[in-house]
Amino acid sequence: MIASELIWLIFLLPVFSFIIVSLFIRPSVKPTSKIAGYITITAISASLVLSLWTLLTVMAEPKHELAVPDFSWLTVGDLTIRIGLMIDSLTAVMLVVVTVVSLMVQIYSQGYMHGDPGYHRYYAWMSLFTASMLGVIMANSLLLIFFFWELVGLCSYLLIGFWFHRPAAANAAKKAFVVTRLGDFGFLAAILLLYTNTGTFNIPELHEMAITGVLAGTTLTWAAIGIFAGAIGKSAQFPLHVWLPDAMEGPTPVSALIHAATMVAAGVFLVARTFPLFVNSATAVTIVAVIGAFTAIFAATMGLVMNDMKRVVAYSTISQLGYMMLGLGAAGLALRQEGHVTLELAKAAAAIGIFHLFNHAFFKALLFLGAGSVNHATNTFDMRQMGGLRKVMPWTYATFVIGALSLAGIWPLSGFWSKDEILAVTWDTQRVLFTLVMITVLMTAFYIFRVVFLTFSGQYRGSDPGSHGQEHDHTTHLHESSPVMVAPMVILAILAIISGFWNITGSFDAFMGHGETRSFASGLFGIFTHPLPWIALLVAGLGIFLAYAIYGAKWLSAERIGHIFRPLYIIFSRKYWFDELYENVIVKLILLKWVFAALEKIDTKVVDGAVNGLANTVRTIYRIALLNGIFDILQRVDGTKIEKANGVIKEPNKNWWQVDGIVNVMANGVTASGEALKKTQTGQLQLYGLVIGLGVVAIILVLYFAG
Amino acid sequence: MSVGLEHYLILSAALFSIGFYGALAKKNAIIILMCIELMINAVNIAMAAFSRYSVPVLLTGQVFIIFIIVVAAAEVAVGLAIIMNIYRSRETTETDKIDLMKW
Amino acid sequence: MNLQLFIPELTLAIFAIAVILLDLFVQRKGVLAGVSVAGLVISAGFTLTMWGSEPQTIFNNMLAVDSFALFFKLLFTGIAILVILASVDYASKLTNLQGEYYALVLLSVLGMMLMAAATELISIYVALGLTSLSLCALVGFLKDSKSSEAALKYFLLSAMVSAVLLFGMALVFGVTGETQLSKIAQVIQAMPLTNITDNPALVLGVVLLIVGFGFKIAAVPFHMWVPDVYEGAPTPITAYLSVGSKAAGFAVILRIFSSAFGLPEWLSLNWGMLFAVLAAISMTLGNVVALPQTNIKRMLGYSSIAQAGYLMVGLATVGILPTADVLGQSAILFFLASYTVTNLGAFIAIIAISNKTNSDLIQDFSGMIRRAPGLALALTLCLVSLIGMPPAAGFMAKFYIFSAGVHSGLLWLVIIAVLNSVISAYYYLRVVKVMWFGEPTSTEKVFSSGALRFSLFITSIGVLLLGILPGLVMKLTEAASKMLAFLP
Amino acid sequence: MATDYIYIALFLLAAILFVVTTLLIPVTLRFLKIIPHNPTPVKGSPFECGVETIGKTWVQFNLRYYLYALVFLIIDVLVVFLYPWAVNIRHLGLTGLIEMLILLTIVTVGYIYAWKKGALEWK
Repeated sequence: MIASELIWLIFLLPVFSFIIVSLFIRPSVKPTSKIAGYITITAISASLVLSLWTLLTVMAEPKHELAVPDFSWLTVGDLTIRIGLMIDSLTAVMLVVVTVVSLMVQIYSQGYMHGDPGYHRYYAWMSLFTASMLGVIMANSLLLIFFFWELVGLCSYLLIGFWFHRPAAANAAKKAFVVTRLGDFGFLAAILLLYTNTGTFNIPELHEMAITGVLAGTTLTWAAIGIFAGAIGKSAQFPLHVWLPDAMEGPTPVSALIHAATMVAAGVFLVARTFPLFVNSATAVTIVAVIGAFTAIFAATMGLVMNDMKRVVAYSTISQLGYMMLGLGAAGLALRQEGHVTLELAKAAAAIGIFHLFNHAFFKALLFLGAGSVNHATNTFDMRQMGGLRKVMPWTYATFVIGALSLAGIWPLSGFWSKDEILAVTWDTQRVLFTLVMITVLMTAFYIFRVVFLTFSGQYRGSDPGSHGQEHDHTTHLHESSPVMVAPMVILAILAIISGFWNITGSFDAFMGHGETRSFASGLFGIFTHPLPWIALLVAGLGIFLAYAIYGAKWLSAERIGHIFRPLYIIFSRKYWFDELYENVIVKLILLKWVFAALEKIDTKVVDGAVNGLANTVRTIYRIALLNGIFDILQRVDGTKIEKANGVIKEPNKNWWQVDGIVNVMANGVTASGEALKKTQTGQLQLYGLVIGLGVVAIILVLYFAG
Repeated sequence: MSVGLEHYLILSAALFSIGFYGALAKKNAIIILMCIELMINAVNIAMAAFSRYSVPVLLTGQVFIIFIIVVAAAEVAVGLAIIMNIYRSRETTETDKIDLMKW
Repeated sequence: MNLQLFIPELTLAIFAIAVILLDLFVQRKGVLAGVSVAGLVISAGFTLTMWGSEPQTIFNNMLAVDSFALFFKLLFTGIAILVILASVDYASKLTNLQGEYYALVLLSVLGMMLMAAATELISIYVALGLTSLSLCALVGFLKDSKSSEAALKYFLLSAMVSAVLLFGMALVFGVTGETQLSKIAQVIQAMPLTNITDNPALVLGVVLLIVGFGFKIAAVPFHMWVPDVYEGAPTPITAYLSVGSKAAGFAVILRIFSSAFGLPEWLSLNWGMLFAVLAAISMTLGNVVALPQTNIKRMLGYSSIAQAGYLMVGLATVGILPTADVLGQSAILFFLASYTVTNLGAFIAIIAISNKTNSDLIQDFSGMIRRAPGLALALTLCLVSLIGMPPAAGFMAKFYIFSAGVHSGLLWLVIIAVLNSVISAYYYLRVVKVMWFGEPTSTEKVFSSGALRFSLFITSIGVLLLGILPGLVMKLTEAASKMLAFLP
Repeated sequence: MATDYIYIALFLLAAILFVVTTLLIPVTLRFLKIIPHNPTPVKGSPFECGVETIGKTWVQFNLRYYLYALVFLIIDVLVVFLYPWAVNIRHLGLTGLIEMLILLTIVTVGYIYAWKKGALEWK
């Protein structure tokens, strides 16, 4: 039995380490000392112990829930906001995942970040991130979750842009921040919607209402969709997936912790957390399932062709997150087919997706750390510059292969078990999606082993790696990484093997709330009484074999194949022209039309009508002003003027506008109209007076005709 | 027919509008200042008339007017100072030439 | 009538005169700042002693001494102290005019205090005059061409608007025959009116009042002066304008509209909706035009227009909710408090930086995180708070005022507001990006005086405190807003 | 009532007639050749208007005048308050006197200030 104060401590310890490192260590100690790392590691390992303790306690509980006394944070008129923790099986599992991976990454970083000028800053942000991630997991009210949700986004912004002297990093940071904020907007809207309809932010209460049908119909659907929008942003699902690959500009441990194991999984967690809201709306669940499945295959295709080791893993992350979403959605559909939805069942339905999250966290973090370790030796992520590293870095090779096998879903590694469950439930509910993800299984096995063979087998193709590093300025020669980096990888590898066993006996499902248990042996082998696992294994094996045939044994030449599938290859490698699409087409078509129309209207109706009779000078000024405005828009829209438009920032400025995707559409549109309106501020005192006068007249007219 | 409240109000409204127009149409800062004074005095007329017609026994309106006059005087003082200032730095008081800051 | 209720104002007046006289006879001008800060602290102390006592009125019902007024008096004295601390470096440049500078600041604070306390049209007008005249003088204080141009614009426009305001007052007085806000309320509620078109004179008067104070709070379409004046004025004064006169304007609006025009329904609903529309326009225009700005003072000018828009959401709520429900008022007060600390902090950081770089262009803030980590960090915090991101004060303020809006059924407005705060993230973050990721224009560090760093520290603490423990201040604001129900 | 306006109308009429006739007389005389017509520059020049103006007719006033105007204005406004106070000084009694003294001190401070700052010097 664990005391509630200790549970609070889980979240508070990283906060303390953040405060200590940022306020006291960073100004005083010079970046070569490792003190900051030790502080952070101690704090996080302490909270890891506490989280394990919590997990055990929760397991012991009959209803797998822990009541933690909450307290009122502030009272606004009739609304009281209470801060409290929600400790159930979901939280407990996530706690363990986050603290374990975070601890591993922190230890690894001791080696990886050593000697970096921003060493202390790195650990400060890392602690802050861990703290806020734990906050997201443990919060019991949507508002609080949003609070930490934003903090998590902020940390990821700061950590992606950690090497801000690289414009690419700076822009990736910006892009990630803004794109995810688009999703967050939906999330916030959903929160407000729920609050206006129910008057509460408290999640358990919302669950009750959703299940009992107090909250239903379009409101529920829209709320669910809004929440899912937030999840899409954070978990880089289909329309908003553009930021995650660029986010790889950050330090590799950051990618491992934030953009593989925890933060991107927060989207999945959010959906799981609010799952009772989803299951009661067919639309919502279907959307989740479809988006998930589509993202899975969509990202996998792009993963096939990337030459940057880290980006392949990044795309595989997106695709795996798609799996989790699919798992959730399909489980929800299955639940709906059975009918009779209870709160326990609804919560338990999330088990499948969460189980995959649980396993994925370990092997994906492992893969990233492996990539980092390779980069540490070769100073590059470009796989065309690698090869033959198996002999040089055996540990990295072994662990990486384990991770790859687990990702490919090979029996009996962890990836196999969770993926199998997802496939099974999809098979029961949605055959179309099932075929999609089956294809994805093939691609997954192929691209990850393409990485393995390109990197570790054959001959070393890289130039003399003594040149200046991509991430590290100190020169290196090919070598196995230091033990401090290898140890975490080994631990993660072990986890990647065994973490799947938890549910062999069905105890994970049982722990999540519902499911019958079976004996270990029957679970381990009895699974092959169904045809599905066979198919899955065969497909995965085929993928690995193809990879071996092409990149390992070179029976087939990659060039020839690439030639045969040239169109596909181009499409994939250009990422379906998504960024270009976002940038040009939408801007040109939509923007041009409406901004133009709007400005015309202003010019003719308001200005002429009002200014007539009064001082002519004013009118001409205003006219010129608006014409300039429209002119600006024309130039801006075909991009010829963007640099000048904000000569604000000298060098980075250009890049700030190349944040592509939806951002550009909005930003350009708004700035364009801003430029236009700006011109109405002519500095002519009397125009200002005139506007006041017109304002009065307008108000009176409105009052009389509308009021 | 007798001269009633509305006559005063019409007068004050007319003066007010004239002042406002002048304030917007004239270019010389000092003339604009005068126009503003005109607006304020139009208000004074209205005040006096209201006070006389709606609360004959009290002097509220008149007292109000006294304060308005005082504040207006102070306003003129500050205004003239500022205009002198800008004349010193720009050698002009034409408001349409005073647009260093815009956009 | 007992004068000791008037002591805070008296203290300020005496100290202002004392500063002027000292300036004539003392050679070491550094003393003056100390004296004026002392005066402000003393009067704030007197104000504190009155907190929690029964609401009373002095000068036969011309001024009210209730916790609403006291709240604002504390706010204003706090603002002035910070502004003076921030001006110390700045004022030392203008050697022989420091006395006037500090005296004018004190006088304008006095005016604002009176504005917050006034419950009667005449005193409101006089207080307004005092405030805006001393502010005009301060805006034109540098005497260079930019500053004096700003002063001219501010002066002529505010004079124009004050004439309009007077006309409105005249109309209201004419229709009701009263200048007491409470009496006006009684008369209006006694009138057999059901519709806005029944008494055009009254409605016109109300509209003109809205114009007059809309100018003070920089609401579109009475906002055009803001960017120019903000750009031209001495930076401490810009900071002062952006928080002080805005807060004062809202104080008077709240006082007038929730006591004099709070009822009947047909009136309050209409001005409520009017404010709602103005709010939507203001926040949109402010945010959109702020995007392409290159001068940070100008950008903050537009952003303050946008913030006025958010604040007016609260005013709309005040109009729509029943008078007993003071959610809107309290939300506005809280927003004002947090906006004050945030914006002051931002401006103080800017003062510190541009004292060194002699430039307000955003591009010259490039790489500040390496030249002045403390300043850049504080400025980042303030900008984050302006965006309205947790854990800064801005988030709670926006959340509070938006929830008030939702509570009064203005969902459309709140949605517009949220969209706007998404837009606003761009231009605020642009500055952050330049400071953190830009290449520094020069390598030399930026140092600032102790007074500046102290005031910056205070504001940053305030931002965090209001963001993390808003409950403390919200109690005050609710207590203060309850007073608006009390009519002398 | 209307009769009052008739008087006004009559006055108006008379005034207009006067102006028109005075304008017409010389014209008619010229028309009847009663007065000769041989203009000379001397005749053309402004009649009985002192010396002819030299330089621009539009003279700008010296800025200093404005300065005096300011000081005068401020102190002059005092009267607005002094007068009503003086009218019923008895009724206002001691407090009124004190308040007026406060006002006077403030104005005096302003005067001293202007003096010390040399606003009254003609520099």
